[in-house]
Amino acid sequence: MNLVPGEPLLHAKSVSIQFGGLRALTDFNLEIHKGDLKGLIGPNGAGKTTAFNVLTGVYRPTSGDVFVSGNRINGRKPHQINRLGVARTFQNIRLFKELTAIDNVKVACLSESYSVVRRETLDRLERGTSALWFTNALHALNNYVDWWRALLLTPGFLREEAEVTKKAEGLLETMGLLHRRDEEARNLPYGEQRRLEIARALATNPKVLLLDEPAAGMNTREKADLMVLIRELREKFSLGILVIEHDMKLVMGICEHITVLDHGETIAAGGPAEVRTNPKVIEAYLGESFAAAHAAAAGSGA
Amino acid sequence: MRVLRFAVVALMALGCATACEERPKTQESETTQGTGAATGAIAASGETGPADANTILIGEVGSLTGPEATFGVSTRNGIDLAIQQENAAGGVKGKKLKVRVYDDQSKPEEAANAVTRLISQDRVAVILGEVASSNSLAMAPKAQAAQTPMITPSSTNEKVTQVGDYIFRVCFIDAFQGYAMAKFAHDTLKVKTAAILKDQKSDYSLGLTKVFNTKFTEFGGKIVTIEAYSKGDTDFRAQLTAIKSAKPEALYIPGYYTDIGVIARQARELGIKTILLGGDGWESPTLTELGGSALDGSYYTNHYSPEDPSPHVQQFIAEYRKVYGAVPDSLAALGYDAARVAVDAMRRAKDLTGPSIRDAIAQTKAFPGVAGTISIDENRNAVKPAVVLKVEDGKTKFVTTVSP
Amino acid sequence: MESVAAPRFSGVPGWLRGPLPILLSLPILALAQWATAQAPFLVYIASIVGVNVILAVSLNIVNGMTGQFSIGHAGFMAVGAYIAGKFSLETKDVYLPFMQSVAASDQLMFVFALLLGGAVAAVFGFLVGLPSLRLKGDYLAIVTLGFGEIIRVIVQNTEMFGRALGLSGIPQRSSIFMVMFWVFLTILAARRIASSAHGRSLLAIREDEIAAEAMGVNTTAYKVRAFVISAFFAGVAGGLFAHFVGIINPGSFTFVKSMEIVVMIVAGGLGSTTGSIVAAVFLTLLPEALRSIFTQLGGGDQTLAQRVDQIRMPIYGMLLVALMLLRPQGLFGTKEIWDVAPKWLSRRRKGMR
Amino acid sequence: MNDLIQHLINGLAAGTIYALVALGYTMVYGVLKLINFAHGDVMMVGVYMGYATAGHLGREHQSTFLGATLVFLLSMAGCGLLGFLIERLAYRPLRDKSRLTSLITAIGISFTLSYGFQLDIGFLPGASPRAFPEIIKPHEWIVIGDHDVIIWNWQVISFLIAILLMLGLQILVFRTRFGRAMRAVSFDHRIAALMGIPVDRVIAFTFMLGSALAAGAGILYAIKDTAVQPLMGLYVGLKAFVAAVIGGIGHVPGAVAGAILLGLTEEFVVGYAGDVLRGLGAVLHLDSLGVGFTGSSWRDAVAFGFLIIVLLVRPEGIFGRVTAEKV
Repeated sequence: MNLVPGEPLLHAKSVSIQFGGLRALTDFNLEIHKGDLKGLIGPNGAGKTTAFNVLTGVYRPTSGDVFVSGNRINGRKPHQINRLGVARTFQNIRLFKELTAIDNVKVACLSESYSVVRRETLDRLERGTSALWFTNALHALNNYVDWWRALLLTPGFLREEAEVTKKAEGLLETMGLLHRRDEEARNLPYGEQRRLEIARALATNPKVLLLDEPAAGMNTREKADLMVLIRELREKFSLGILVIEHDMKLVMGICEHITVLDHGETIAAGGPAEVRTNPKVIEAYLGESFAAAHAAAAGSGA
Repeated sequence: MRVLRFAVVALMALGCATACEERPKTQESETTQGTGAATGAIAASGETGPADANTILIGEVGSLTGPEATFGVSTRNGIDLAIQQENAAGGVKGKKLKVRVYDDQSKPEEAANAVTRLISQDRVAVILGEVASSNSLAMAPKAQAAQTPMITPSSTNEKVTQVGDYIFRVCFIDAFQGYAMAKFAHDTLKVKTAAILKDQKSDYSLGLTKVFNTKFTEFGGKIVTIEAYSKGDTDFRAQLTAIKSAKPEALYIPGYYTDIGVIARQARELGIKTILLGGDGWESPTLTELGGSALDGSYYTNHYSPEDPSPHVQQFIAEYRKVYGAVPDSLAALGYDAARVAVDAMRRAKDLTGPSIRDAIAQTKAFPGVAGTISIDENRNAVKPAVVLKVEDGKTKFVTTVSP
Repeated sequence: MESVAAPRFSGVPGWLRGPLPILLSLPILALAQWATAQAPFLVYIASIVGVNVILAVSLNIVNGMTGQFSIGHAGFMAVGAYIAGKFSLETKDVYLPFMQSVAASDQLMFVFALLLGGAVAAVFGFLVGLPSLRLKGDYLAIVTLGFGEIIRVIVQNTEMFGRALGLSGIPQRSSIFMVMFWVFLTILAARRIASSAHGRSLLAIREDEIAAEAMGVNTTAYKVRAFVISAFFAGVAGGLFAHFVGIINPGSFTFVKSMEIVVMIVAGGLGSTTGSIVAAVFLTLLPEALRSIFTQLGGGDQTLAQRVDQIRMPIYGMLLVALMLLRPQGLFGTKEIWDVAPKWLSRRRKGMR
Repeated sequence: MNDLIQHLINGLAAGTIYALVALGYTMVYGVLKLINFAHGDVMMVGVYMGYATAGHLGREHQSTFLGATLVFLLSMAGCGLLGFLIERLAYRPLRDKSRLTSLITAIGISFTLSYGFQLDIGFLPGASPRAFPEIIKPHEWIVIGDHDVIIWNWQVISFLIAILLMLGLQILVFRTRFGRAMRAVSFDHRIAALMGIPVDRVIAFTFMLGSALAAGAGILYAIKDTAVQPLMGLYVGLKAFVAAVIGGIGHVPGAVAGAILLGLTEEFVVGYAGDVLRGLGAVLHLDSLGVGFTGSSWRDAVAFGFLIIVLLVRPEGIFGRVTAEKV
């Protein structure tokens, strides 16, 4: 489904990860290009979230490589990977609970403030050199200067703060959360918390967005809204999106390409129709007892 | 808005502090009890500030609570006794004496706090205190700056009186005590080799160690090893084992009584049979309770001995016993001496201003203190002998006097 | 944030907004200095309160805002006190010829000593912050405690720092102006950092480290920096302390001192700067107040008043337990005083923290 | 050579005490994931209980077998009760709050006990140290050379008691139903509760056991070092904690190994580090700074230096296992 030619934004090349004796992920391959909307499914414990954690740098792969826009990111820290353009949400919502909605988004906007060395310069350096300590030092320099700007309330600092606030408000508006601007995150209803997490992820200016069960706990109506929203986001921010989801209907409804995991192994990959009819998937994902029922449902749906 | 808020906070802080100033805290020591009903009433009302025209205020700072409370309490008892006696003898220049005492919990910052209070709130004529040199060192610059004479009863670190010409002491300095023990060990005990176990948390212990080390070597002895512990440790075996292998004839432990007993027991347990030597930090009734028979045959230097046959010493002991029901320790004796030197100076001074009293204290010569005859030298230190005591069967015995 | 509050300050030109509070504070502080010239005892108490406020507010940056748990703050204070004190001792007689008077020269040297003390403490803060790269929660707490103790042992074994006796005769250059000025600076810095991108990152780390990391926050670097700035102000507090007490020794910077500061910020509410201030002021003055109350009540019997400081420590302990059981968030929680104060005090300030 | 033997004996003796205290730390950490900061102070209270018991027994009874046993049992029972109360009143209400809350509470309890016992109001003993009665009458057991090395009867007895207590604990944890319940609670107390394990009771009992163990350790400690004072628990507690972390916290044999390692390290630092430091100092010209070279003066720094190195190099301890945080 490589609609856009060229380098993939996110590329996992035969990635495996092992915890002690447990193989949590085996020979995992995935490419995400600009404009892609892909799905990652599988039964509980299949290794979906593990795959996410490898892609975002929480875990380091035991073998295989992960590339973000052509940079090998094995062993890089999550925040570095985030800066390269990969943002995510979490299965069990991980908002900054005691911060307000807008502050949650503003935290993620932080990468905007680059006072001494410009972001582009840093990015270029990081790509070009293996001497990460040097770029780290430059980051630190930026931050220490930021302190002083914050302490002295320099005009530049105030302007930046205003810009950040504006950007955050814009994102809240996009996600329909502007009315919750000053509400503490923990006080938001569940569905809104999920959307706030997406807003927060978007604030980091990602090229690829990884959504971990964004529809969990939502009712049918909310799910329908979410499907529309995800499509919109892809257009508006020209993203590549990868979704983990349990709800087959949602996944089949929006994803153009689906990867199915079971016990860490990729058992199928392809378009929704292809995956839906794959007997291996039906057996592994739903268990044999449900296979028949599902086949019937699929048949009637088609 | 933000500015305003900070201003409010700042003012609040200031307001709290001011309120505190208006309700100062005092601790009156009821030394005038029974002799002056009027002053007693003032004390009872907890009133502070300068005394009325008929009383002279003497300030005292001591550690009355906390781990070193026994030192502070003994000193205070000695001072109180002296002031009672002086009041009974007619006071100074027709005025009664009163002591105002503040607790410093053995902390320099609290000692500085207390002395500031004494000078600026109570406007005392003379300051007495502290026992620990570090606390006295916190007090001395404040007293010096305010030109209020200060006499420390028992701070033995030489730096204390070097702060300025208003700071005096009525005890000998570390250097002399170390010298005295070195001399006694070498000349009387005929010891050729010695080891030292010092308390690295205490400047007092380090001071004695330094002097004992140099003097003992000068006399021709040999220091075979120096080991260290920290006040409050309970296991000294590692150090003692190292000392044992150095095979000294004597072991000098210039520490506080709280640790000495345990050290002695563990030394005996390890089979160390050398003579144990110590300094005035050993002085306490609980020393032998903690050390038991392990301490028998040990020697330590001290400021005074209750066995001193001089009539004025025996009279002091009798009176002290009458009031407090115990034999005074050396800290009580030094407190008593410090107070009496101060009163004597005030009597001789032409008026009760700081400089006059200072001059009078500086001229103190051959004053008959219970802890030795006191002459103040040009460095404002007392020149006086040290006594050597021996521990035997849980009791201390006077052995000899070492003169400077 | 600032920009949101902008309309209120619309009359103030942008370049002035940063230094304005500091400029405004100067005459107030000068007034305070003038008013207390004849009250050395008041100055002394206010200085102690001030130092404790600086310590509490600075520790709150690590413990409250960043959610790390440091219990070795007295160690940084010790570093600042010893470095600043040693510097002042060594340069006691140095006169800067370009200053107009000896007093002015001394004050400049004093400021320099404080900055030096703070800077060295900040370096130590960096070193102590490094383990926080790998350690979390209670482990980090123990390591900070260990660092504090190690600093004490090093000082105790170094002749240059006077060993057990410490440094004495440090010139007494401190004044209420200087102490309160630094108190003010510390609070200002804490508040302004809290409402900057920097502070938001720290809060994010406190709330959820993994999420913060995933949102591009370099959590390790931010944690270390929180330690650095916190240690800097603790060092300055130590320097101030050295210059009004006049003597410092290892006994003033023990574990107990660290715990006193922890009690302050826990009581005030971890994460609340104003809470720390209120608790620091209250807990510093409490023993003094208790002492006078007991004296008034006790009449001739002084034992209770004398015991105040002895009783204080177990009471602190029980206070901690009671707080955790009844109000674990402390006085103000993570909020500031105007967030919890009645409406008439704060008409806006939502989302401002 | 005799030196070395003596240092070994000293180090082992200190290590054994650390081990017993560390076991309590490790057990409580195991079931609650809480650093029970007050553990050392509970030990101190136990020693005072023993002191009081021995005092009541009087001189002639306290050093009989029965008397000594009574001292041990009463103070262990008393401390068990104290541990129960602390858990019930202070920790249980906070079990589901953040771990920091419990840590602060633990520090609070530690302060209350160690400073409360420095008061001399009512039954509280006051700050000055007391001599602990000789409940085991000392006599020399083995003598090497001309009293070059002496091994005393109480050293051997203490060592045996310590070993017995450790073995008992090991059996309890790994061979009994209760031990299985403990391990289940340690794994995840919420799931354990769902499996029908009386979590509250298991935790309470673990606390009592740890506290009783601390009391036993405390009495042995007091026999060894002959004095009792209110702050004794603070440092022993900290060092035992360090030992537990070095061994891998939550790991029973690890705690013992860590403790003995720490005891020996401290001992040898005092015994021999002086020479090493002096050599280093001469090379690095540290004497110009006036740094002291007495090995013993660095002992307090050793435990913490050790701890920091272990935590940085191997945060899970020597025997601990790595646990990944679930995202």
